[in-house]
Amino acid sequence: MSTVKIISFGRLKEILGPDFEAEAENTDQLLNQLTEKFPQLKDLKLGIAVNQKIISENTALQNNDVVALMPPYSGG
Amino acid sequence: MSTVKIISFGRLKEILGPDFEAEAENTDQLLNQLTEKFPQLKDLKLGIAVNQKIISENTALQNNDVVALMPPYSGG
Amino acid sequence: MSKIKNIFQNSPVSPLFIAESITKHSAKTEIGAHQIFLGQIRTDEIDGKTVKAIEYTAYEDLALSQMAVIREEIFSKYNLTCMHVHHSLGIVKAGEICLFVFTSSKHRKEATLACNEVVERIKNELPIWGREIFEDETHQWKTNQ
Amino acid sequence: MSKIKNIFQNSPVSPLFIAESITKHSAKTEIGAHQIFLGQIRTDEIDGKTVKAIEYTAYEDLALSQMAVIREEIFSKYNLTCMHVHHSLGIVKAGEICLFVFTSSKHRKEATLACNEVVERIKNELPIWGREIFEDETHQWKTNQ
Repeated sequence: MSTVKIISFGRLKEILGPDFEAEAENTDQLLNQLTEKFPQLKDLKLGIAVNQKIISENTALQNNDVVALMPPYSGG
Repeated sequence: MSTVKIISFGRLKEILGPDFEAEAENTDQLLNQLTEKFPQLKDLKLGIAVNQKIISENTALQNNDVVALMPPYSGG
Repeated sequence: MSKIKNIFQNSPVSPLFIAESITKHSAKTEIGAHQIFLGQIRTDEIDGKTVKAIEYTAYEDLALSQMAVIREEIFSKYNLTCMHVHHSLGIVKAGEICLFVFTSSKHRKEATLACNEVVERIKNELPIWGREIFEDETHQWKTNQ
Repeated sequence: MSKIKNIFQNSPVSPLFIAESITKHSAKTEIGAHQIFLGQIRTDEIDGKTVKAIEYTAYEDLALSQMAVIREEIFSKYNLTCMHVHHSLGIVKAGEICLFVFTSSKHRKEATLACNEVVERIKNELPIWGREIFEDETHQWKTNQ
């Protein structure tokens, strides 16, 4: 188990609130935990970055990793 | 025979000088006259407008028509 | 590693800033063509409610490193003299400008294609979010088409 | 008949004029995208001589009626909010701006495509001529590629 920091943006920040810590071995496990706690996440498209690197597959987490949860971009 | 006004632009104005009058029945005849007087015209690409209407074929001329001789455009 | 340039500012992009940016290029006399894109906030009407502003937030560090990658790829693809990008954060009101993309090149084609591609990539690849604020102070999250 | 708008001015296009033109559009809150093209005079080097300015002349009446046709065709092809064109006549020095094309639309694509097409058509279809003046005061006639 690693302790990681969760940050979120846009619509997801409205749901998840301020940054917080969570414990998980990998990103899939983390997402499952979060979806249990925040069922609204199920219906949302969401991208993940670990330590500012966007990931597309399940990724192992280390202590102090920063996991960013990002809804679809809408800049410009 | 019609008496027409010749105006020219760009490189052609350097060759033909200020506006002048000429007599011709049609644009082909006019161009032949001008090429005899200004042999440099032979080597130049040139567009013609009669009374501000661009023409692509031999066109009959009326008295007081304005014939514009225009080298390829280079605006912008 | 490419140098990270900031593209964010906590205010709308002012026309005067754009003018100053253009003026700075008059010394670069190898430039023949400038292409500028400006994004302006629209008073969209959604279900009878009118957008009066958009509040932008971003994952700034990630956005800036993504932008550095885009910059590098654009410069290796197009023969540009220079390229400038400015995106507002915070509240930008209807009629104000939130995005300014400015590309310059010797001949027109390069600046034009590059400008278009940069705008496209900014909208698709930068972690920036717009919150559309209606006149009754309710909001919805903007989605890019 | 379409209304004939003048596009010519006997001076370079100033960045401040561009800023004012942008500012005027802030009241048009249906606009989401502006595309701007600027042509700037380059110090091209030709056979060891450097261009220091271009002197533009035009067959003004014909150019303005051609431009009216282009305007009408562009507005019927693209869903634009507005379009502005300014071209300098007389001497424009290296680093100064001789052409300003400004299109605006609700969504980006229309303004972008229209701007590009208008610039292309201006260069190909308007009877305007540039005389490239070298630093030694000799000249040659500009040709568009």
